[in-house]
Amino acid sequence: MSPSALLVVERLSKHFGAFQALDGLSLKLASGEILGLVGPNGSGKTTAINVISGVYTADAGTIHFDGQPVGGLPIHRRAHLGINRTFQVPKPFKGLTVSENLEIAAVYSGAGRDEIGKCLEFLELAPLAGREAASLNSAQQKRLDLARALIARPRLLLVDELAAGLNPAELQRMAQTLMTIASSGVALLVVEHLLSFLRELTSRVVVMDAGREIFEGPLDVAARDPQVIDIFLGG
Amino acid sequence: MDYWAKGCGLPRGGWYSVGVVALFIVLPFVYGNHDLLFNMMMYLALAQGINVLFGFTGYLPFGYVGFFGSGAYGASLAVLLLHLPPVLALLVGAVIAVLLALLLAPLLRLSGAYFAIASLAASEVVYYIVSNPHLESLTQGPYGISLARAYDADASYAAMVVVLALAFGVVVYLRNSHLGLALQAIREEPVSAEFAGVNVVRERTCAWLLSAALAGLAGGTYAWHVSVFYPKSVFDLNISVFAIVFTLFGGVATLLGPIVGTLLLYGLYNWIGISQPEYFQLVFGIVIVMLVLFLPNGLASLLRRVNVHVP
Amino acid sequence: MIAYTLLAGLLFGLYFSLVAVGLNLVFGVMRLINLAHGDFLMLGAFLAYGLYTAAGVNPVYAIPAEIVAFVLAGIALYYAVVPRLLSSRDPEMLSFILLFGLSQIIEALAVIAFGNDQRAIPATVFGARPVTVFGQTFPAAWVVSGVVSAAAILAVYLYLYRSRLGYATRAVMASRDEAASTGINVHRVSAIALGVGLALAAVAGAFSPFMLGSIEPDMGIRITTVSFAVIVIGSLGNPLGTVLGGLVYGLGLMLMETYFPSWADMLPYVLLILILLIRPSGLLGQRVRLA
Amino acid sequence: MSIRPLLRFWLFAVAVLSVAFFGSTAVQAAPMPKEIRIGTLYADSGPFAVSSQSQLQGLEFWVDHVNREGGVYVKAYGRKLPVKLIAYNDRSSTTTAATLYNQLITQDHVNILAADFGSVLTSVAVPIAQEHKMLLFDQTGTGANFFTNDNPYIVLTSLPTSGIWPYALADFLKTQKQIKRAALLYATNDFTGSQAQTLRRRLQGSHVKLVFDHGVATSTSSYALLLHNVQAARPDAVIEFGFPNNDIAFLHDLQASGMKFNMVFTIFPGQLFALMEKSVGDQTLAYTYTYPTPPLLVYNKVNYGMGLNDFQQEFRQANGKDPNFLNIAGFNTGLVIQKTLQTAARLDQLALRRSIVAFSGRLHTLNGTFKIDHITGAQIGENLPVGQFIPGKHALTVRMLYPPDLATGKPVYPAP
Repeated sequence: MSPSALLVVERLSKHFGAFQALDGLSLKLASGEILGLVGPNGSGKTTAINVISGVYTADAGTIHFDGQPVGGLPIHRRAHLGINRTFQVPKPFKGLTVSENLEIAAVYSGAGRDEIGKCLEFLELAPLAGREAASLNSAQQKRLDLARALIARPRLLLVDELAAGLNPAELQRMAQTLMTIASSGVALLVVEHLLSFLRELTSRVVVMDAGREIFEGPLDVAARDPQVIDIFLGG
Repeated sequence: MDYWAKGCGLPRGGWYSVGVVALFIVLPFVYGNHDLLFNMMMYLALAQGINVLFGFTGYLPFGYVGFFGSGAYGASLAVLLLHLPPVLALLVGAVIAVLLALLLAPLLRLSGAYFAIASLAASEVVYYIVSNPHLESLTQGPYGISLARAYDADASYAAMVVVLALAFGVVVYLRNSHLGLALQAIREEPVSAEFAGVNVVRERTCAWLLSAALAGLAGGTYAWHVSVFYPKSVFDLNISVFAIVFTLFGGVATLLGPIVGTLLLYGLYNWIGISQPEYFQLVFGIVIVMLVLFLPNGLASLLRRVNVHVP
Repeated sequence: MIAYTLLAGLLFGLYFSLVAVGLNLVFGVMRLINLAHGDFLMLGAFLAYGLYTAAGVNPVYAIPAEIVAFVLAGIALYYAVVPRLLSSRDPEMLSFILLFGLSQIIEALAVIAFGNDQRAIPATVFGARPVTVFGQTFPAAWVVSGVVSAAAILAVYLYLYRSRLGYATRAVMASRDEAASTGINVHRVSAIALGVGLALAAVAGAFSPFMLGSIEPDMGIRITTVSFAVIVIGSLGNPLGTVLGGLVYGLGLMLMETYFPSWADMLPYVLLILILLIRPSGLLGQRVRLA
Repeated sequence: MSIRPLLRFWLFAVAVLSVAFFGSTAVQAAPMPKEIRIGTLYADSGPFAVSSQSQLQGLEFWVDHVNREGGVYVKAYGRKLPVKLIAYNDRSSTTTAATLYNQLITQDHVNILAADFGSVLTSVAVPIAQEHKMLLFDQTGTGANFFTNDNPYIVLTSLPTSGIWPYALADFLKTQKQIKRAALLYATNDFTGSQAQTLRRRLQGSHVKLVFDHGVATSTSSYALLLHNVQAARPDAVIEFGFPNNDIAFLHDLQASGMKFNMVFTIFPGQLFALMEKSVGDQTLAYTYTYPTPPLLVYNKVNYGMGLNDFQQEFRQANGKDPNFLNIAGFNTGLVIQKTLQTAARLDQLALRRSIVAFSGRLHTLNGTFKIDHITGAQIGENLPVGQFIPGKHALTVRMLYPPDLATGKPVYPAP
């Protein structure tokens, strides 16, 4: 195991009934690195995030985080260790205020008032701090979802379809935000449909199909790979 | 983090609790129907118990009366079989209720309405076990309990004042503590709460046990106060129903909501209840329907709409 | 003895399928648990009782009146509250509480209108002689109730699987949004389903004096819980699965009544909890509903 | 923070309002009463509604009756005072009942406290009355554990304690040589549980063998399967002890099943004949056995208050219907209260109790001989005989069978 790899995933499998969602997926990710995860619908991208973050337990395979096996830990224990995520459909605590949304995680990560303030500033939520989360629009809720994950001081952040539904200006700012996060040393695993968005973030992607990795390497090379083209067009 | 308000010795909402408790200490000297006061305190405590579970975690315990009844039986049997003094027996009642809650903790895996109905079923099961004629040597079966020797109207009244203070204390704590916030997070989005670092299973079980303990204490104290009762009267579904509606009416997840809901509705119950009781259930039903359709967050949400903070 | 118990269990099983099937239909279509289900059954019982005492109408002939009255009531109820509820933030919990309030209102009105006397329809309406089935002798009313229940379940099958309306209803059960997008009038289909659900409860109510004991205004919540147990045992949201649930429950109840009578009352509750915890999708179903 | 004073004011307002609300009902008792206040409860809904309302009707009838005659003579004041009845509705709930008993004592300051119908609703009154040192006129709460040596604040007026109800029944069974196998089916509550216990004990060692002995929940409303079990035990006599709803369901299911037993006994046809007749029909009741009570049973030795005929006539005039037993029970409570007030030198509650002890055993009303256990206050005078319904030309009549001094004929056994 290379000392630089923060996350090492090996031969992960997961099935739902007869459907094999993950079929021996392996990944490596280092601190500060951004890895894109792409593939057609149903190829297992979101399942991968769900298994790494602990929402589902894998049928087989191992997940090591910082050299420690985490595959059997419940979600909150992984969150304490520094694995966190956002959701495709954001899931803030709708009945609580924006700042209360962050206070919950802050207690476990040890983040103080000023850190919550900075985080709100960073994600352009500061003016909304006292508002009920339910009253936020969907772009704001996405940023709140990200803020909730950041205030837990993650070392690995799993980002699920963040770009969907954002306008070009918002996309631009969101890409900036993610790169700032990565530059502070956080490893990012980004599941994304919007390849132009992903291209701004990273050069390295893993292409999945039927729960398996079929390509790993720069995005531009992937775009020329016949197998990749085949699944995207044929699928 | 300044969860604890500055400038006074008590956390937010503390003064209101002290005020209500003081009221029930003073009222017996000016008003003679202590049973009415006692029942009002009992429902205030039960409403707060419902509030701890339903208000903070979103689990609606229709079978809440199961804990009340097991507290009543636990305390009574501690007096009758173990010959404990009543005050210790109340604690036994609470412990029995908590043990029952631990046994039923797997029900928390169910969501929403399933949990509500399953908890109702659980309380019925406890009722049928307690009242089964085959267990007469242990629980007196359907023949009911008589605590004539331990009967003490004033001491049991005082005990209920303490239970009420405890119930308020728990809610004030939850309103002002990280645990309370974490519970509300679980109610809103359990998965996000996990990612915020909350041990969802542990915290909601904690709320479940706290809530059960309050009901157990209230049930034990009720048993002591009436001293003669039948299984049906301490496992009466109406006890759950009253406490739930009082809480909903005032507004969940606040301290004042259930207090105001209980004072208004239970006051109404005794007012109509003495003259024209047949219409009370009707009024009750209409209140529930109107609440759901027009004011799902209770009276407290009216105040919140005009930007008043409700402790 | 065992043959008698099993046959009685079969008759009661069919009857409990009828008691619960309406609740399951409403759940399947609207994803809400009708907490007032048992109260509608109680109203159906009082309607049959009223028709019997006023005009000597045999409960079997009261069925058409029950169906008309309760289908209309169901449609009215649907349009009065459901669309508003479905658009709220937590429709499942809110509708549950609202229907609970409705159950309180119905019970209170029934007390005000009928008083609290327990009422019964004499079993002699079906002839004074008991009926012999496979060598076992049963009260005639049990056999009639069993036959009516079987016919009603068959009618539900024909409605769901052999009619255009039923096709649309099943589409709504599969997915409300997709059904709407294919041009099905979801509200109309749901309103009729609620009406049918209530009418089935009411028909069961007409026979409750013979199967469940005397009629009283506060019988509703108990029947709702038993019905819920039956549909959970069968399969939530699958109306025909109710038959399996009803038979399991009916047989279980009769066996308990025969061999452990003092514990029989807690059977539905124990079954309900066990099934919810161990096999939440019921004996037939697939759906998972854990938090 | 600026809203805090506002909320504190609000809470203060709630407190003031509640003090005002509760305080306003606090009325102090006048030192020299202009009337005798009698407080009681009734239930207009719930399981006890039917019986409770009948009992209240009887008590109200007595109140109207004495008030028409200028009130009740109160020895303590040496003159007649009008009677005011304060009756609250507890809807069969013990929790509500406790509050309301308390209301009667502490807010209405009643002179006389009478319980609601039956053991369940009376149970909560027992400790409350003792606590406030009020004598409880327990009308029909027959639970044995209410009557203890250390509580002088209770007296049972209109029924014997349930434990002694089956004395005559047990003795009757022992005289019937053809009855060798008996089945006992009872509802598990104080009232019928204690009767089952007594019957069991009294039949021990006799030629009557209990071949079936089973308790069912009081809420039982279907007896079909139980009857099947009973039949399997091949009894000569089937004794069913239950509340009215149990008896109705039992008789109803017995008829539907088409089973025949040589002897069937139930409690309530003898007390609530009109209700039972309406619910299960004459045909079902024919040849069954019961405890006949007034008006089915006529006590001729009446030395206080109206005789049965006068009562029936006046009651019919006043209420437009024939009285049932619980009407008589409520009325009888009134008579006992009347006699107490006439003989007690003071209105102090223990003085009331002493005067009751003094006339106990010498008061013969239409409900039989009023006699209490001097120590516990339990009723031991008004025994319950055994009778059988015999179809007459137009209606059922009751043939008294046991004890011999009341007997009007021989049983029809086996039932045809």
